[in-house]
Amino acid sequence: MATTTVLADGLLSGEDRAGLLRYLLMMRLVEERGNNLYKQGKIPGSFYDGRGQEAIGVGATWALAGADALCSPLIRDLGAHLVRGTDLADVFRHYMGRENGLSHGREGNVHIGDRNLGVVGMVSMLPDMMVVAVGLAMAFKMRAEERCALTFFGDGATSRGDWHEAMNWAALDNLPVIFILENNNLAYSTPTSRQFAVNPVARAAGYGIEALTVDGNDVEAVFAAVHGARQRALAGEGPTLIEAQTMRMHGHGAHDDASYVPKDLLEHWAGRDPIDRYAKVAAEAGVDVEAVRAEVLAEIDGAVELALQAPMPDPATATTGVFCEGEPEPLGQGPSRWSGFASRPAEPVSA
Amino acid sequence: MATTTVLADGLLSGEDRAGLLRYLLMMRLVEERGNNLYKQGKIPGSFYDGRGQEAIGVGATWALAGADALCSPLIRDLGAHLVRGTDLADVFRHYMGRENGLSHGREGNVHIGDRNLGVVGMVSMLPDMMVVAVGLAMAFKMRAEERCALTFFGDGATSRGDWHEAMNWAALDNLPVIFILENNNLAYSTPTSRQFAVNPVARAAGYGIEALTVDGNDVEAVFAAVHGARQRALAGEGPTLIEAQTMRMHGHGAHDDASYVPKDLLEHWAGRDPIDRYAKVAAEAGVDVEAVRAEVLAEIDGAVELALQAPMPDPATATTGVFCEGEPEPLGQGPSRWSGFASRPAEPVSA
Amino acid sequence: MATLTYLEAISDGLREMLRDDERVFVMGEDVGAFGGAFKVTAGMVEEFGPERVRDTPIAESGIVGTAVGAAVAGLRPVCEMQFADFVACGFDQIVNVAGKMHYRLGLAVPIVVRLPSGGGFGGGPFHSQNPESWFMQAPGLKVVAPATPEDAKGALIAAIQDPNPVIYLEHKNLYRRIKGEVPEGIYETPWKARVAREGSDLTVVAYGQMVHTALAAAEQIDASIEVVDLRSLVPLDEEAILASVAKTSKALVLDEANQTCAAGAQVAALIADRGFEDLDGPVRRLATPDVPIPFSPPLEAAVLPGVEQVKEACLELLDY
Amino acid sequence: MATLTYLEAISDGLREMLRDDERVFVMGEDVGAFGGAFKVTAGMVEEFGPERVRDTPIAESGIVGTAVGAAVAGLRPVCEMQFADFVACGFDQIVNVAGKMHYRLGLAVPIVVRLPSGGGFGGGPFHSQNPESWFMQAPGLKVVAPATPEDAKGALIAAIQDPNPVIYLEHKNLYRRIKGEVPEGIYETPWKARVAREGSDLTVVAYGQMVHTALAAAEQIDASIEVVDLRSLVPLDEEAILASVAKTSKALVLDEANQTCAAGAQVAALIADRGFEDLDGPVRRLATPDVPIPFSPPLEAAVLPGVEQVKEACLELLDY
Ligand SMILES: Cc1ncc(C[n+]2csc(CCOP(=O)(O)OP(=O)(O)O)c2C)c(N)n1
Ligand SMILES: Cc1ncc(C[n+]2csc(CCOP(=O)(O)OP(=O)(O)O)c2C)c(N)n1
Ligand SMILES: [Mg+2]
Ligand SMILES: [Mg+2]
Repeated sequence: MATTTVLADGLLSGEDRAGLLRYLLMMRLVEERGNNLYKQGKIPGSFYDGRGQEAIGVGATWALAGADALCSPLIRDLGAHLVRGTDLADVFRHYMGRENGLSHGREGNVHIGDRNLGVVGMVSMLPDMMVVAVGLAMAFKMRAEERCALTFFGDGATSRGDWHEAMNWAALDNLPVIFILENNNLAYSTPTSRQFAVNPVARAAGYGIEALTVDGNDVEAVFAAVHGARQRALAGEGPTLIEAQTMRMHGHGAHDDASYVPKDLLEHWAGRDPIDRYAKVAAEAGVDVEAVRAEVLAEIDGAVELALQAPMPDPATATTGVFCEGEPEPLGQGPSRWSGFASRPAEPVSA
Repeated sequence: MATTTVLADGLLSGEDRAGLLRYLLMMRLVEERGNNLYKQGKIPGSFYDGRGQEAIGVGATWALAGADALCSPLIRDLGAHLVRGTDLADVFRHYMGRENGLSHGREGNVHIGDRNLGVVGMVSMLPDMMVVAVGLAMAFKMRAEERCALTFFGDGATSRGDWHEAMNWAALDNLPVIFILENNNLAYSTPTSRQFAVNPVARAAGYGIEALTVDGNDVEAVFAAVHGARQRALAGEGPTLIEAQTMRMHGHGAHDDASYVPKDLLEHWAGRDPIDRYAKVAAEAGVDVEAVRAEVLAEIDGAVELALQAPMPDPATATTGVFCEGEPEPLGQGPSRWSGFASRPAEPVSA
Repeated sequence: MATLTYLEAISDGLREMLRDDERVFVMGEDVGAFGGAFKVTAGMVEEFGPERVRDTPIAESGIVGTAVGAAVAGLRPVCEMQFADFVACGFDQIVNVAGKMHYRLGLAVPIVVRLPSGGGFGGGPFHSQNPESWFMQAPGLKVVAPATPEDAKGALIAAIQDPNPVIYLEHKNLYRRIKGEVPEGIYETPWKARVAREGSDLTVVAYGQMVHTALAAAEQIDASIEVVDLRSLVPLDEEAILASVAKTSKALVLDEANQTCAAGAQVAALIADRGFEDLDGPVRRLATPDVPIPFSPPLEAAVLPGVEQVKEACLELLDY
Repeated sequence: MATLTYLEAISDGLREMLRDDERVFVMGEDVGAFGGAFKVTAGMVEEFGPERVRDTPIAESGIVGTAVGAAVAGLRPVCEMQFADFVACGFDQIVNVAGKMHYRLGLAVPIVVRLPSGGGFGGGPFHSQNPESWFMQAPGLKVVAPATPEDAKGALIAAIQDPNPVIYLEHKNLYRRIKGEVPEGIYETPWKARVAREGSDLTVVAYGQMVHTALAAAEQIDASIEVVDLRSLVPLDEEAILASVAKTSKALVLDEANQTCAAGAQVAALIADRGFEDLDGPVRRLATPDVPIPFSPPLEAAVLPGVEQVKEACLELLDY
């Protein structure tokens, strides 16, 4: 399918490019380390990664201001959490089921969400969080706040009823919400040819939603598309659906050898690896790629160290916190990464 | 919106026209009688009618062969049950909660469905039965049977997730199912402007579904559209979505004075009453309209007589039949009304 | 104190909260200009405007899911299901998203889902259900089922002010049938049972419409019957139930819901465990048998527990 | 008789029925070439083809609803939910469409919905649930929860041959952990409880994984413990439960599900009513407290009933 290339030229500074590369590498390297820890039995349950899809979570989140809500990054979107500033040691403690600041061991794998950074963690039921993101956008609009909500979902998730209820609702109320369709050609073992007869992007106009398709392995293209969608959202022009075309390069989870995936498809996409591609761009922009990689690896080593020393959660806490007692803690805010925000920093918006 | 006029010319005989008029009148007159009986307290619960929408259920069902499944006529579609041959006395016994052959008093108002005539009665949850109709079509295709399933839903029902799951599934498996969108401008008190930003018909292509819009108050246009959709279905060309544009001329139910409906809108549609319009067509085709009306009224008088004499259900039966014991009774078949079927009568299809 | 119907009391509580707290808003099908299928929100769009009294598409999952999002953003949504029966269409968002969010991530979800529930007026299989126990079984949800106008208002206010998702059952057959004194202003009904009638020979545990059935039956029995109105199902006031049984040593538990795994099963199991030593007879239950609610009046009357059946069950237990 | 794992026994039963009855087909997410998330349908698409082993979109309501339609058309669909937890997304089609159709219209709905359920392996809040009581509470559904390979095969065959909608719970933590002798060919496990262990001092009522927990505990107690394996939850074998309690006069009821309104509440309430005169002690219950199932192993272990807790509860009740 034809992809629209939204040029990021002029939008991104050298620091932006260094930052984008840093988080692309961080996601890749954290997940590689996670896979090893899982194989060593240090991570219980299951392990999921987003290899090959790093540019989507990273590029999209880079375009958000701190007051915008992420609801929710899914299992291919660790990069969104990292760009948002989620503590690396907490990520590993969470993976390992140790006591941690994200879920205290109540959640696992990529079911991460730091509410203090304006992130609402995912639920497994796909794509339930899309509807919740629409609700956040509804609240932002009701309070006339300059913020939007962004949600991710896969090609497979588009088949469920909640996808439709969210699309129709967002269009009807013309809400500031950004829908990111991560089309990675697969839903577990199911190819998109067994998921839909026509790519769901073609339905957007039928709801009254602006849509575009971008190269999901081009972090700057993803950034630019989300940047544009955010401007539309804040200008009161309503929701945007962005299809990011990509490929799931690993199995559905660590347990899945993905032998059902055609080799040539994987080869085709291996040649379009988002990190290799961006390393070139960043290098040309003067970024010392190897230095960044070394720095990130050192951070990861330190984080894993801390995680391995962390205690397991106290069993006595297993039954606490089902209900909220007292005043709810508000959803917090994240950093505004894009250099373009420097001019207008994200102040806490009136709530 | 522009409506496609599918010409029925050449398809319909004089008997077809007499029959169409007969059932249009029957639905109108049965519901008028029902409303009176309800006001007299002879019908418990609530009462719903499809005044102004008679052409849709009647015209659509006229185009079906006896082996095709109706799943399901909704509360505006009594005409579909009547064309299918549902016993008039049973309809009134059912309305009145008397012992009857349709539901034995377990169901009420237009929650009718005679399984022996190939009709699956509706549930209230909208549009659940659309998904069930897709399942019937899936079975027909799996068994390579020459039959299709037809389902009705309103403009409001298109907002629910099940609408989407049914549309996507039918398109993906290219199933012999016909979707009738009854756009009567209202969902209870809610105008379509609060239901969707874009008419759902515009989404059909995004699923890979053929769609057309017809004048829902023109019984022959509805017949012709469904006839065409049925030919596509049996030819293996998959599902069709037909929007029938019409107007709900009464309140949502007998309890609702519909004061929220703009007067001029009602006046506009009053001038396009499907029965007045078709009475002219039929008269020109040589049908003695008044004779038909008198005949139908006599049938209704007789049916109401029988119903008023019928006993209430035996309370001892209230707890029986929750589970099926023994072999399930198969879904039956209805008559093939359209004269064009005379050449190839509907034999029981291999099951 | 004004005398209001159960329905007017619900409206009054909702209106008070809309006036008092700008974070509160109500949404559902036809709740705006039409005032809702039962007129609970009549006049509200005129007073508070369409932003705070929102007509929605027919999308129960959308209603609950967007409410969760709005609540996480700091608002206090009150969702109306047009009939309790349709909550099955929004079930997943309630049990999987709303109910688990605080435990998993520390995010509170202060939403109220109003369920016009129950039978007794020829509503048939899809307009008569009592789905409370589905939500009692799912962790993280509070569940209330007031029986009187005073509690209907106070429990709704308590539900809206609670930081957790609350399933609020309002019985359709009490809407206009039951009147009572209702305090002015804002007050909260405690999440506790109340003794609706003092007695010493037998305890009848009930909630919602069944409280009135129990009281009517008690009037016709010449023995001292205590009627405990649970009011809140989650949290369940176990001490109040056990205290009454300790006093009477006999218990009859009522449900209008289908009997298997109903709220009454939980109450009876509680009494059989922690109240065992106080019992002088079996823990009896009366509930709707496991059938869909039939439409025809004689059939419906045959399945819903009525005053006569409650009386019989009480007399039998008193003779035990 | 071959020795099969619980999982192999389920596959075996499904394969037998696919061979025996051309009306039978299976559908679900990834059940085709991939063989299902747990490999229950491995090899089946090769033997029966994609028409009878159907990969579906991610659409649980679509899976159940189309199954209802296919069943009404005369087929015998077997639906796989990838995890039991996702059944909440198809809930409405099960309780409102499938469960009520025969009572309302005389149309049978012979579908089976397979639910890989339960915890114990770090699945977390969305991959560990035991949703059986939601379906027990909804009229018109049968519910089975086999504990052994022999019953897993026989109950699945019985479910497929039954003319009603059946919710079939297969416990993920038994899949590969439990092996046993399984008869060849087609046979039906009766919709009745079975005495898994004979005893005279105390009855433990359990189903699914908890049967094995109960048996392990019983081995470590020097008293005569009877373990009743319910196998079927709807219909519930009330006579078998009461007969065992009549023999032992003491009862402990186990659930892996969250405790409120769980299957065990229904069983305990039954014993407290019809078994009251046989009781020499309170009807005790052990279940998962009302919390989502946490991911971290020590937390999960703290909430799921284990052998130790069952032992303690038995000993306490024996001393009563
Ligand atoms: C409602 C629901 N049904 C089933 C599942 C089980 N499941 C987990 S991931 C997955 C595939 C999702 O595919 P897609 O949406 O394309 O996301 P991807 O894994 O490709 O990123 C499935 C079926 C689920 N999470 N939610
Ligand atoms: C899932 C669901 N939610 C709510 C209702 C309550 N309800 C009954 S009819 C109706 C309006 C339906 O509008 P539409 O689909 O346009 O059909 P119409 O009545 O106009 O024929 C509503 C909201 C329902 N039946 N199902
Ligand atoms: Mg995918
Ligand atoms: Mg309508």
